[in-house]
Amino acid sequence: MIKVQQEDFDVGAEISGLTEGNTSIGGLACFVGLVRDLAGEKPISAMTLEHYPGMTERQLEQLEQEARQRWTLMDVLIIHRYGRLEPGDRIVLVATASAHREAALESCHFLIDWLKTKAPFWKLEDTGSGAQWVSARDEDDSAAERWKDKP
Amino acid sequence: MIKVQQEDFDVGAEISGLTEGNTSIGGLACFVGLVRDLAGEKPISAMTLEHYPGMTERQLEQLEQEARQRWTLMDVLIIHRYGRLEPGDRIVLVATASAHREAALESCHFLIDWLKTKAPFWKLEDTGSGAQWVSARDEDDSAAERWKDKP
Amino acid sequence: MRLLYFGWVRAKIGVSGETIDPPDGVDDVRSLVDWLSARGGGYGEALGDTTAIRVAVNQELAELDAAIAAGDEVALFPPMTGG
Amino acid sequence: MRLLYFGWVRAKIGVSGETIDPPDGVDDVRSLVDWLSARGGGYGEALGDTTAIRVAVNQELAELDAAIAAGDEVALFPPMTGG
Repeated sequence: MIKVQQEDFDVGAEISGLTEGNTSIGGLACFVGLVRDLAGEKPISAMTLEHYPGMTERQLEQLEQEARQRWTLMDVLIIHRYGRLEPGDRIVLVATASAHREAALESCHFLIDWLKTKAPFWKLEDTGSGAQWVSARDEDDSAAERWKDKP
Repeated sequence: MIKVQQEDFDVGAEISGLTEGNTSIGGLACFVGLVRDLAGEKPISAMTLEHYPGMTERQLEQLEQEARQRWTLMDVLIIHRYGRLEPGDRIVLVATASAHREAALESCHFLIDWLKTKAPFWKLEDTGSGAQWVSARDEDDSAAERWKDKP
Repeated sequence: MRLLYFGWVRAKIGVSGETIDPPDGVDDVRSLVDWLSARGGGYGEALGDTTAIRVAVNQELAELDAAIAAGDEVALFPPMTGG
Repeated sequence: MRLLYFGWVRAKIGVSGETIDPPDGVDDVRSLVDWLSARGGGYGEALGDTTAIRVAVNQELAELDAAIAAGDEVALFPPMTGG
């Protein structure tokens, strides 16, 4: 399931919703991305996430389908926020549930790696010395690339 | 932090406790292990976890230290339950927080892989046809082995 | 044709989107970008270096040589930074 | 010397632990296991195949050739199945 929203989310409630009543789940992996107070060396006071409504949902749904094709998953949840966030705020939640831990852990890792380069979001950071757009990082490209032929 | 307990835990509260007030955390990875309703092909009605009090805490603390030496982590939490559990019940929580997602994801994966073979727990499953001890799995040994030389 | 801009492409151009009637010869993304870029000003700044630009046609990622036609929704933006 | 048994080792032996006074010559885990195993019955069943047994001495994992002495806490158990 995909949710693109401005509001915060409740990690515990979201995770319980995923596993409740399904006793064939053996493992649930999750990742929560948060706004850090530092961009490189510079302190930041806020981060604004711009996104492409419509395309974002489509891309995330495609990512979910890709994960479900690669691993045997009981459930997948991706929540991605947009709008103005402050350090410590949650940005993204990825949670995957499977009968087996390996499938849950790997697919969760895969999804967050792919989100970094394939989800249409753009981040603007407010620093003391003005606003700056977050650049795509080469490490994120290689992290996504790593999953190209797997499994 | 290590907790070995009979009671259930609240994933949302535990995770919030880990990140709250620390705005240098960029990513939190977590894994929740649950009792499955199947052991191989056989349905199970309950699972009893026996452990070695004292040694369990020592082993888990050593695992936490090992993870902190390998990755730069802001926080580590391992909760492992013992006693009688039913399908759908939570068994274990591993959560790791770091400035960067890769460290959080890898260390979480590492910890659950090592827990499988290095934490002194033994599982007894109640099936319709009697109780059976869960055997150590070769896959779990190789999963733990994989982390031997990393990173 | 509906155009959408995001991130610093939007910031440099100064609008988040516009509806255009592309002239003859503008039949793929590359020719569209060249045509917009030739307007100069913010367009030139935003779109001058095509290696820095990513594209979606009708909400699907596309390459610069993707064909486009009247009625399409074309989005131009910097590399994505999701997650 | 305090002995502890877990998992099916405990189930086969029938007690979860005992305090013993090992005879001369029982100075490492292997000789302890052989001595216990020679008691026969549940002990023989539980400890006959040493490849299936894991060991901790004073709550640290140890090998069969680990030295042991009076006052030690020695635990014998099957491979662990945590997580």
